[in-house]
Amino acid sequence: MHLQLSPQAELTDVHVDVQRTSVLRGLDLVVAAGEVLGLIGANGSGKSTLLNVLATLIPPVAGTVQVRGPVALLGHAPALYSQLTLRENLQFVARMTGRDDAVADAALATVGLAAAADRRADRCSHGMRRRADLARVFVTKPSLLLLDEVHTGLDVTSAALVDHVVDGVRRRGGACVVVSHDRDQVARLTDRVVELAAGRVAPAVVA
Amino acid sequence: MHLQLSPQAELTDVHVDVQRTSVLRGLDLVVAAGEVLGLIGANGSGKSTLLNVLATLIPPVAGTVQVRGPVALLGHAPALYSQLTLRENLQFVARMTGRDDAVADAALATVGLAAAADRRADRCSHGMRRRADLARVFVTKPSLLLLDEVHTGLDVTSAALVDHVVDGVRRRGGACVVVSHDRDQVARLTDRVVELAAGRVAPAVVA
Amino acid sequence: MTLFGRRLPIIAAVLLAVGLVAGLVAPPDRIQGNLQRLMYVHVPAAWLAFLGFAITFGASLAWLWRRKPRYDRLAASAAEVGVFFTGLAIVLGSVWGKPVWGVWWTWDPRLVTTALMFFVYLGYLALRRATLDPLVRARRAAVFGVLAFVQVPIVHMSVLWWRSLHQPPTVLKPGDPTIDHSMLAALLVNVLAFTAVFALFVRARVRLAVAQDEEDTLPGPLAGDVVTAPRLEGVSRDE
Amino acid sequence: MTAWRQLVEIARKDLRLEARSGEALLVTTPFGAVALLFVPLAVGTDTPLLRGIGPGLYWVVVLLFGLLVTLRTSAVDTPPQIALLRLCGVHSVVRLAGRAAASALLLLAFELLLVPVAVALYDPAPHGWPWLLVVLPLVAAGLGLLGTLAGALAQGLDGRTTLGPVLVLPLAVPLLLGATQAPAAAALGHAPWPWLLLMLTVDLIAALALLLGAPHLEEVA
Amino acid sequence: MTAWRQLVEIARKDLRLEARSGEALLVTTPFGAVALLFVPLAVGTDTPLLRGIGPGLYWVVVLLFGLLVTLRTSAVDTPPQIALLRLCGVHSVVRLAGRAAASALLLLAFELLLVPVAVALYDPAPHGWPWLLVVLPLVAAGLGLLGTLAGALAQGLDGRTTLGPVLVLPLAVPLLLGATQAPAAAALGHAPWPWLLLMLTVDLIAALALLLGAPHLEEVA
Ligand code: HEM
Ligand SMILES: Nc1ncnc2c1ncn2[C@@H]1O[C@H](COP(=O)(O)OP(=O)(O)OP(=O)(O)O)[C@@H](O)[C@H]1O
Ligand SMILES: Nc1ncnc2c1ncn2[C@@H]1O[C@H](COP(=O)(O)OP(=O)(O)OP(=O)(O)O)[C@@H](O)[C@H]1O
Ligand SMILES: [Mg+2]
Ligand SMILES: [Mg+2]
Repeated sequence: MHLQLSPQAELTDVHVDVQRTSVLRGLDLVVAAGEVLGLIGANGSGKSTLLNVLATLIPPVAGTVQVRGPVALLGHAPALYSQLTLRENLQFVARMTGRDDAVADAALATVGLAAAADRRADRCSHGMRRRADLARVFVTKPSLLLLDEVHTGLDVTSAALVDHVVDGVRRRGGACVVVSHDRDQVARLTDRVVELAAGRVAPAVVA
Repeated sequence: MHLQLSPQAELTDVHVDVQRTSVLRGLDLVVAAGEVLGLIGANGSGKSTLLNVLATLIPPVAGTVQVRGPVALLGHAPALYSQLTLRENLQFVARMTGRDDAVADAALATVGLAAAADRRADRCSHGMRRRADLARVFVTKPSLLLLDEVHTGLDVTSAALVDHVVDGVRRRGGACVVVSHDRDQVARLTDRVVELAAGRVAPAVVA
Repeated sequence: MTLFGRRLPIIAAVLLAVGLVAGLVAPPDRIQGNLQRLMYVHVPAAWLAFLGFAITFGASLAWLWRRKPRYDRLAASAAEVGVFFTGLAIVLGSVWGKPVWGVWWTWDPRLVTTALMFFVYLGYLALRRATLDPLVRARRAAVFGVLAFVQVPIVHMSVLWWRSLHQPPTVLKPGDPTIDHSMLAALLVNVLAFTAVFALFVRARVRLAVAQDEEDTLPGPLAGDVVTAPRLEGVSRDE
Repeated sequence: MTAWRQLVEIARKDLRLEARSGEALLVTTPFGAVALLFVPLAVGTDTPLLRGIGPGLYWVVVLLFGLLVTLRTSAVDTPPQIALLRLCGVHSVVRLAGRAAASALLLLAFELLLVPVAVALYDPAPHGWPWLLVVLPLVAAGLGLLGTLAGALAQGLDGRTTLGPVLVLPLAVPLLLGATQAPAAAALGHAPWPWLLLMLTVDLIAALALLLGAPHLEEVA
Repeated sequence: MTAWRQLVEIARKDLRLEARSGEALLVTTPFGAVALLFVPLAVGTDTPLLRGIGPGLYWVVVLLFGLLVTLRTSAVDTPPQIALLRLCGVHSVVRLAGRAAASALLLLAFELLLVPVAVALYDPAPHGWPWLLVVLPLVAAGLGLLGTLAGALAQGLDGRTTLGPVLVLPLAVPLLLGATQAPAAAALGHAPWPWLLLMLTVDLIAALALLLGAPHLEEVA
């Protein structure tokens, strides 16, 4: 584990509005390099919004956001083109980031979808799409990885993928933020857990 | 618990193709009245397809399907009109089944969304939409309830809702089929667990 | 099963040869001269297009009633061949129209309705092409195949409903055909010949469809077999 | 009786979705108006010519853009929504009839909004206009039904909004003919009954097709 | 250099999506052809009249339906897809430029497919047609850019396919004028350069708008 001094992400007094309603309100958060941070909170408390802020996809209305990339975000809905095959989807990502097509095939093999590579994304089951989305991480090798309920839809064998992915990022000296409602999962996977409530984060009491 | 002799659903030698590929092949399954059946299986093994067959939404290419209704299916994606408010969505369901508008409000209160009732569905978080979808069951009171990874996105407090819903159906003498990748969850919630593999079901070895 | 079989192609070829001779031997038209011989292909083509769509109509109804895949195949094949003959009738009509009417195309009701019929059945084929699931495709195509058929009587009656340039029915009408009898004979021979060609095409197309369906219904691998457990060894160890 | 109530609720829901998105009236209508504006720009601003082609162009625009109204995105049920309706005991005929009713109402509004635009831009001869009171609803009903059918046929396919129109537009030709010819005939002093009858026939055929076809067109993937 | 490769890949992906769905060429093109067929039915089938208005109608159809081509559903990125591209380091200008390139190619094919239809149906005077070789690409490029801009403006709004055109249609008016007037001027023996220049200006303005506007048009909800 390469510990670095500068944090991977740092939010200071961040206020975020979504469609004119306030979601985050004076939030402070530091994600250290090499850290795996768990993020929990009730439905609608703003976890997904916070991940989007960390990915600099949603600008705050006030406060500062500093993030070191490259960043990858796995959200509630997979970012797949439904009419492209899984292979085409991953090759597209590979080419966008200047990588070789072979990387895409390797990533699909890793998530156990080598044989499904030529199936269109909209012909895949829910879990297969989630896996294909996860395969992106093996292509882009981010140093800040944001996982939004990433275990959703993964079957028993593929749940281990998440550990693997998180491990990889940690070994590269990057950081992860893991959102989940499964407290055991979070406790097992992460170094530190914070809870989001009332638009801010606070260290969580993990059962 | 009212035990009845005739089963809630009975599939005999069912073959199902989706877009010309074979998904179920010679599947036999009996869901007894009053039973809560767990259904597990790898990604892409056909669990969601099987639930659609049980809901008589997908016709088999061979075999017979007999189901006693009313049936409710909670699938991977919530069946909400994104431009209607949560209340309007549930009132719509209530009116379609000849019920009173008050039932809809009561259902929203039950899932803890009374305060968000006037929010449009596309302005809700992922978990809020899942909860609103679950609220339908309190309106339509089905006697065969098909739950596809229903815990997805529910936070810690609302996960108990699922137990509540399942209990309700059981008490009415109906049956539930619960699909999940969380074996502990399934074992806890259900009377019997079957595993779907190679297009058929077999009693599962639950850890 | 071969695509074309043996006897039908021979019959069709012989009939076509006879039709060609009959078309050349029949007297030229008093006004249009030899140009008029285009009729021996134009008219059969138009009628066979009608026949194709009528078969599609009947087969679609049969499918809705009996739900046997063979009706769906027949409907699709007949529609495809019908579109081909519609195209042929339009092209030959245009070629004929240029010297006779002075233009390739006019806004004659029969011409317009024929073009619309062409589009409707192109739409039918596009609908089939866009729908993958065989059952869904058969259903939608059957419903549309029944609905689309209203175009055919419209095309046929268009000359009567709107008085126009195009030839009114001279053969397919009650009473004695208003056409020279040797011309009529030549026309009938050609109709017969092209009907044989039509049957040949439809049969070939149906056989192709059968072969395709058989290939599809071979018990292939299960959809779920493509998903395996993740392969974690050796993957990001190299970093 | 229940089916009737379901139908009304479905239509009301569709109208409410339209009120939220404004897709048909706030967006497609201006688009149609712009189309009417474009033609004089392209073919020249010769007034008698425009006066002659004005009513015809009005109806072409109503037909083409009217089908886009019936195929507006807020009038598409996703597979989970169709499944929900099915499991709530809503028959497919009821579902599609409710949609057709809502679309017909929207189309009538669409037509009425475009009338002043066409009048202002083309200044057509005003003869026979009272017949519009019959013609407009007949076209709206026919297009609403045909468009709903098109939507059901192309449901869930790529290119839904364009495949749908291609399928049913040719079938709408008698509506176009009736709509342009009925007032024209009236202006010449003929009774336009045959044209109205033609349009009514189209409406009835479309209704029948919906009634008989709907059960076959419903599926959930 | 990388940006260039990204642009090419994005355009190629869009063309591949089109090849899968056939939305633009297999479906919108027949829709346009049907529109061309409809007008004479409605405005009357007087041949000299049609010959006169033929080229104008061709361009109106190209403009209106061409915008449907640029706004085809396969050319919409969902919020997760936009997020993905952003996080892969694809600048919004590159994303939209790739889309515009793909759309322009499709539009050129669309225009070329409709030319024979218009010629067959309206039999226009053939003077000045060589200028089409310049006019067609200019219109395709302009519309591709404007349509992409419209799509980006309306991104995420309901009624995407219809709101977009309304926003950019006014900007397309000079294209329409240039396209109709350039061959007409050439037919009269004038050099059509001013019209071509006008169209080129529109193209450049649209390109500039895309270049400067793109960073502001991208947001992920
Ligand atoms: C593009 C142009 C044309 C098209 C689309 C067209 C289409 C058709 C169609 C659909 C029919 C079958 C009608 C029925 O039996 O109900 C037909 C029949 C016929 N056409 Fe044409 N036609 C065209 C041009 C012409 C021309 C230029 C002539 C000759 C001057 C012609 C002469 C005839 C004749 C003689 C028949 C047989 C009518 C009968 O006996 O019922 N057609 N055409
Ligand atoms: N629309 C479709 N077109 C073609 N094939 C499909 C389609 N939907 C699903 N399939 C295939 O059918 C199989 C079964 O899918 P299904 O969604 O039932 O799986 P599942 O058991 O629910 O998986 P998961 O755990 O990932 O949700 C999969 O292999 C999938 O690829
Ligand atoms: N598009 C939107 N428009 C308006 N409000 C929104 C939108 N998306 C989310 N919100 C609101 O913002 C708040 C935070 O949403 P967010 O999705 O971040 O919650 P979350 O913590 O991820 O919840 P969940 O556990 O349900 O996924 C919610 O109250 C939600 O209602
Ligand atoms: Mg969330
Ligand atoms: Mg599933």
